[in-house]
Amino acid sequence: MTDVTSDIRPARSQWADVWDQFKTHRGAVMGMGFFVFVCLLVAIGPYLWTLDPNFIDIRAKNQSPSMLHPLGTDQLGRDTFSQVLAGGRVSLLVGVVAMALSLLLGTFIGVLAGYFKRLDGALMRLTDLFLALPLLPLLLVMIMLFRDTLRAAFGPETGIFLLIVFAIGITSWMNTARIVRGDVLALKEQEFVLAAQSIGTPPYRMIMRHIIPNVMSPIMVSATLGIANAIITESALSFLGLGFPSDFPTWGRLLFDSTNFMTLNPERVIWPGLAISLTVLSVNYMGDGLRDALDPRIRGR
Amino acid sequence: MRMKSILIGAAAALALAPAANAGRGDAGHVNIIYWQAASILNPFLSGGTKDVESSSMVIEPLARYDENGNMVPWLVTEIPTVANGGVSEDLTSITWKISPGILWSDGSPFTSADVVFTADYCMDETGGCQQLAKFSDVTNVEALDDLTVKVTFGKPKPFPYGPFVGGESPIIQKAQFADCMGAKAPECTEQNFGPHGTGPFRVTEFRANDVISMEANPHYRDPNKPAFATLTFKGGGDAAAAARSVLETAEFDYAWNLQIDPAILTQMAGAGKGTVVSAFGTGVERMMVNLTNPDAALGDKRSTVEGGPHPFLTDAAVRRALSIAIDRNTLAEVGYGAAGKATCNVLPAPAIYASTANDECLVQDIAKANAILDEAGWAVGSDGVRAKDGVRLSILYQTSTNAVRQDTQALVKQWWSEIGVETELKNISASVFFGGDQSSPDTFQKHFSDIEMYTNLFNGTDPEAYMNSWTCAEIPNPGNNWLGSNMPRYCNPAYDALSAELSGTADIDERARIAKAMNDMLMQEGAMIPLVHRGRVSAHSNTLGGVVLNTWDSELWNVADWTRN
Amino acid sequence: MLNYTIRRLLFTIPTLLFISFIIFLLLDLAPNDPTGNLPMTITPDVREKIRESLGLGQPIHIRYFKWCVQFFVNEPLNIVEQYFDITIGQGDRLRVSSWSTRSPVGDLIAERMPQTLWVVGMSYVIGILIAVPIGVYSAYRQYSWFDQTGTFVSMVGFSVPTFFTGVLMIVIFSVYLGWFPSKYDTLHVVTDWESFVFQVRQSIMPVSVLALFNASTISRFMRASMLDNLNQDYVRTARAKGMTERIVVLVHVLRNSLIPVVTVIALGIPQVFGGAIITEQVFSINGLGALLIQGIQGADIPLVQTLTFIFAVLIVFFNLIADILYGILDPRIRYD
Amino acid sequence: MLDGAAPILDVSDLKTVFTTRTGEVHAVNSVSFDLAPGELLGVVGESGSGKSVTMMSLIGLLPMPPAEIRGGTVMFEGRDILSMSPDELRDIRGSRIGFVFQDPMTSLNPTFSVGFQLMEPLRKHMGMNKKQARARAVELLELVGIPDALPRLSDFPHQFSGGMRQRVMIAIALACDPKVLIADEPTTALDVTIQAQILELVRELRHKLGMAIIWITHDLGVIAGIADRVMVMYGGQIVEQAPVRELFARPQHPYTRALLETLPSVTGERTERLKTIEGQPPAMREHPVACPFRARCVKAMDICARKNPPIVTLAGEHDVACFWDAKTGEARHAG
Repeated sequence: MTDVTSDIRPARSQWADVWDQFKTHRGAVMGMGFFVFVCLLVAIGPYLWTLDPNFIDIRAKNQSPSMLHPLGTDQLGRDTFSQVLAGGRVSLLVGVVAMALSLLLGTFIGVLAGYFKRLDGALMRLTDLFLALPLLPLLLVMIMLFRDTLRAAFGPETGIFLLIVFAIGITSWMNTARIVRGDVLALKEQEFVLAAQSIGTPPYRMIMRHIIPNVMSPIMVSATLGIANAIITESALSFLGLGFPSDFPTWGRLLFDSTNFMTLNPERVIWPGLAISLTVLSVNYMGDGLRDALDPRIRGR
Repeated sequence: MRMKSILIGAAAALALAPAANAGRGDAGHVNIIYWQAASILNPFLSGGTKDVESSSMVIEPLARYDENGNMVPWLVTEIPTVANGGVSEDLTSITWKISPGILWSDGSPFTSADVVFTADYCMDETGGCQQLAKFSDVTNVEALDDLTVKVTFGKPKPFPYGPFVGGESPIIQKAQFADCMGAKAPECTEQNFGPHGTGPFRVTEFRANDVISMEANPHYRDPNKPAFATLTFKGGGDAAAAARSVLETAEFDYAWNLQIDPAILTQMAGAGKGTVVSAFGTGVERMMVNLTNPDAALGDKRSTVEGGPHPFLTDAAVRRALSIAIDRNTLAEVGYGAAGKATCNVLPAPAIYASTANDECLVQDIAKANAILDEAGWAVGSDGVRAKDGVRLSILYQTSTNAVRQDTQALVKQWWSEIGVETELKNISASVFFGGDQSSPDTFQKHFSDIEMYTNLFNGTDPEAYMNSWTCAEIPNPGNNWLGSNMPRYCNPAYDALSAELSGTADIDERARIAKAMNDMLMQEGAMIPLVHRGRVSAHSNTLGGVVLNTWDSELWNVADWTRN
Repeated sequence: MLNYTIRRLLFTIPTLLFISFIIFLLLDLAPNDPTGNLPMTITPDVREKIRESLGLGQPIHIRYFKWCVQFFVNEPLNIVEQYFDITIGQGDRLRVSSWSTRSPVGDLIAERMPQTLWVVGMSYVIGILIAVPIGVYSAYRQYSWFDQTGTFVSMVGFSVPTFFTGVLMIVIFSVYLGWFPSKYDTLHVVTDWESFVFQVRQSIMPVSVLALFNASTISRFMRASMLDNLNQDYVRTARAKGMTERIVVLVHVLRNSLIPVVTVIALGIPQVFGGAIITEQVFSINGLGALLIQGIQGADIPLVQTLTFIFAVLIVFFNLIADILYGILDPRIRYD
Repeated sequence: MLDGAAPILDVSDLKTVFTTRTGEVHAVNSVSFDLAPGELLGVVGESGSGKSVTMMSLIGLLPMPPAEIRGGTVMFEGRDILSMSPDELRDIRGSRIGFVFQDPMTSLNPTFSVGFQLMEPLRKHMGMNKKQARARAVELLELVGIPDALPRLSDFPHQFSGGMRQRVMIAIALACDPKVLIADEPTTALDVTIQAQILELVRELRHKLGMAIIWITHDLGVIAGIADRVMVMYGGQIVEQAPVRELFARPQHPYTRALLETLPSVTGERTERLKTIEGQPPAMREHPVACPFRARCVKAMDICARKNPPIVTLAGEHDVACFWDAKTGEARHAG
């Protein structure tokens, strides 16, 4: 029997509470575990599995999994495992950075528009404007304008990376902004916000303490969708010949390249597809856990 | 009594019909898929293969090439030659005799006036005719009578079969296009989308960049052809999807240009619903070396002769090393299978023009390539890349987006890395790369790269116009709006002299000698690096009969003879 | 409400003008030469004439004004004339023509619209019809096997690109089973039951590929929103009143949960008109998506401007719809 | 019990457990009490003492899972509620037993009109048609003191003030003439003048309608004014129960005493600080085998850590669960 007094907890920071609650969510912990695992794998993996992803061994083309090539080889005899590892680095980085950028922008604009009535009209028209601009022309124009400059400044890979992340980031924040704004509008009517306002809480603290935690769940959903969206947009850009150089593997490109080999080497399509799906799934579960953890009603239970 | 015989006749017809597609329209419907959709049915306004070939079922030239590259009379009684008097002794004129009784699809007679009109239409300088090269040196086209046309050239023309021969130079109807001359040409949507023709089919509906439906031309000259009553020419998708729809699902009867991994194609053909057909023409997948400097810092002078020579590709040793480091046989096998063979010539066919002087490159020799570079003073640096006087052998290598081309790029990159050459790969959507938009930096004419790769070919069997592509005058530059076909920016007075000699020579053996010399000069001076002699690969369903793949003319040249098995 | 709607409606006019100006500018300043796509054999001076006839030599505000007149006055009148077969005014107004095919842009769009609306629109409707119940039930039974399966399927659904799912379906249903055609016949006209069946058969695969994607997205939002509301006090009140679970969930919770989801759905509708570039390519549907990408790649500026502007009009319109629905669903948000 | 009448509600040995990700929480531990017709029972205790959970367990309002009723019986009008089917239970909820919640701001559905929410139970339980329900709804709003009731039916909750919303909640709870009204801290969220109005309303309605009321609060001052009998809860169990005068006059349990000491004294010095009870309520991770209050109890003894004190009935219908005897100031002989 535990001593009841031991349950008398000292006051703790909010984030420690959130973490405690997060830990209790099995799916979230597993998702986080998997995500960390994938990140570590693609970060460290290439040092352990040292086969060059672009090394061509034409005699070993279209092979099924074996000891030498655990996930088989592609039509030029490149090792699929090292390609998946190398591709993961790019895809994850693109996914996470572009998602973070679009979330930051979307939340920022959504909160501002919802909270400050004066800014609402202008910001929402801005959002409309971005929504109305079709993504592809914008991307094409941007890429055509800046590709050479960036390539000269940062080299072909980093230059394109910056461009893609930026392009995806600034063309995908609008939905988040709309949803967040809607939520903030509704929240503003609620008493706790009115109460906080009445005691003179400054807007910055108001937003950080009261608004943001309460719009966390749509943001979490957007985050999950955002990662998948970024990974897929990257592959669509490659598909149009505007992405990374063709010898630069990404998960989206690996999946695209292997699609035509679906009936010839069915196992080849599985790996990149699985990698994308499981990563998105793990981010989703993390999002679920975080949302639950941030919800004070559930936390109290 | 009469009634009875009619009934018997009908019954007999019914009994016979399935056995032989004897009459026009008996075989029902045929589906053709070109994964690049047709955007217009007027080859004078678009040079795209898809547009030329789709229109070839409707409008026809006076003479065509058959599957062996021989010229055959099509709307005329015979091929004019010096021997039969059709070509004048001084080679400055050619006279075509139109077969009598040919009707347009609207029922009006086909006459020499239509032929003359076609020449005027294309030669109108404000019209922007895409096939103007076919009419080069033509000074006059006149109708001698209703069925006789005389074409006069400004100088002796040993090969007078440019105008009105082959799918790219068909005859359009004067009555229909009379108001579409010159600047108005592009605005005649109705005419350009539905030309009247003498071919086996006529257009019933045209949807730009999507689909064309056609029906048998009721006025076609052979009353029993075409066997198909209706036809759908569908566009869109990609090569693999097109192959699948013929070979695996049999939804379509004919699919064009299946440049996909040969392993996939073989597997699809294994389904037993269709047949892959291929034949070699003049197509060569080649690398165009940039002999001028593509450095972005040069601004307007980028990739022009004024911008100065290329920092290292002007070194013959480098170009030779790059060439022999490539294993062309592997490229052919991986990318093209049976439809490709290694070549060291830009002019590999017809056989009389094929040179053997450059066969050194057929065998890959990395060691030798390294030795050549060592000798030329390109030393391997600490990063594994060769350099001389601060110039690194770092190549930007661009091509269009296509799985086979990207595989080729990857292979070449690896081989070049073995001789200390760094390669950056770039691929550009085909519609941009070949699109000709003057302000786009990514067109193949601009060549803002060190090496670019694509296939080029010529229709027909005469290489004169083709070999003229690499004369000094053909270099694209801002002054000529980047028009021109000399992508390597190769300029050699000796080559220009040979070109002039070729156009003045009539004897076929002598022409072959000159053409070979031109080919060898281009190869030995390294203006381009040929890789694979590519055949055309198409597929037809097993129920479609009469397909004869023709690489010298439109693939659909004999669509009138197609039948249902 | 009516007042608000009218005010919003009036407000869309400057918005649309502004957006149209931005689109005009963006494409105008893009590094594409409108005459670049003309045949190469056209001589430079002819080319210059063409540029002039396109008004490219004039100052930007004049070109914009001309473009507006063309777009807001001439083209609608042309369409009305064509549709009703009547002549208004002089009747020979210039039409906005595509530079690459030289046919009126309006005709091209009209040609492409049916297949896009049918396939992409249908997939959207089906996506919503699937997503809402799944989202509701997943949230109601959070962490049940149904919820877990739904989560997994929807994650896979939007993390696997349509170029893969499309080809996969073709391989299974066209190649192996031979049930459905792999290419979409845009010429097909529904006249009787049999042709309708064919239309359904040829749409099943593209529609389900896109519907899977749409349903995945919307069901995530639906589920999240339901979860937020299921914990609210008013739900307990409804239960305390003795309401059945059915009414509690489907009346009380659903209505509140739909508020944010309606925004997501309404904002997604214009995308339907944008077509689905990849899916259209996989099944050779050649709808608006294919048209747009062709226009972009071929530097066909009138085509791209028109499509983009139609897109902008739709966005603004559905934004308005979303806001009005918001007001209907959520009485707390008042517009005064 | 008043007048010895048969109780309308008889709860015995109720146990409710929550299963959370961190383990079980024993929220209600063997709670037994009864309620006579027309009686007003006050239930007092700190937040987390199990008051609300006990009442919600009675009528199946707890989400299950995570909640689970581990045992006990709840006899209402002669039938055991806990063994009823969900449908039968729903028929009782909202018609025979009404419920008013703490926070009127969030307890009404923001997207439906007040009229709709008020008419819902009428139509379901009383089988009224729209017209009848509407008429009754107007009556009810007037009953709870909302003026100009008819047009207000189509108003939405956000158009009402807090006090008015609570009146609406009460109207909803009373809609079907319940026998028992459970009010869970109905005045806590309201300011003092409104509180007084609501209290007055309830008192008045109770006499008018003659129903029994369970009034949950942490405010002993409120209880003193309206309750017939008071039940003090701590750590998921009842620690003391007595008629209101008896309890205030002779509090037996140290916890009750501490609670009473926290009340501001009317006669006391103004400068005197209000007393508080040191420490925090227990987390109730396990079924209590010791006195849950011992850690904060000024009279704690050795036995308190070994044994959970049983309920002892003293004179004057006064129940208490403690080993310490308030009369003698010594340990009671534990049985």
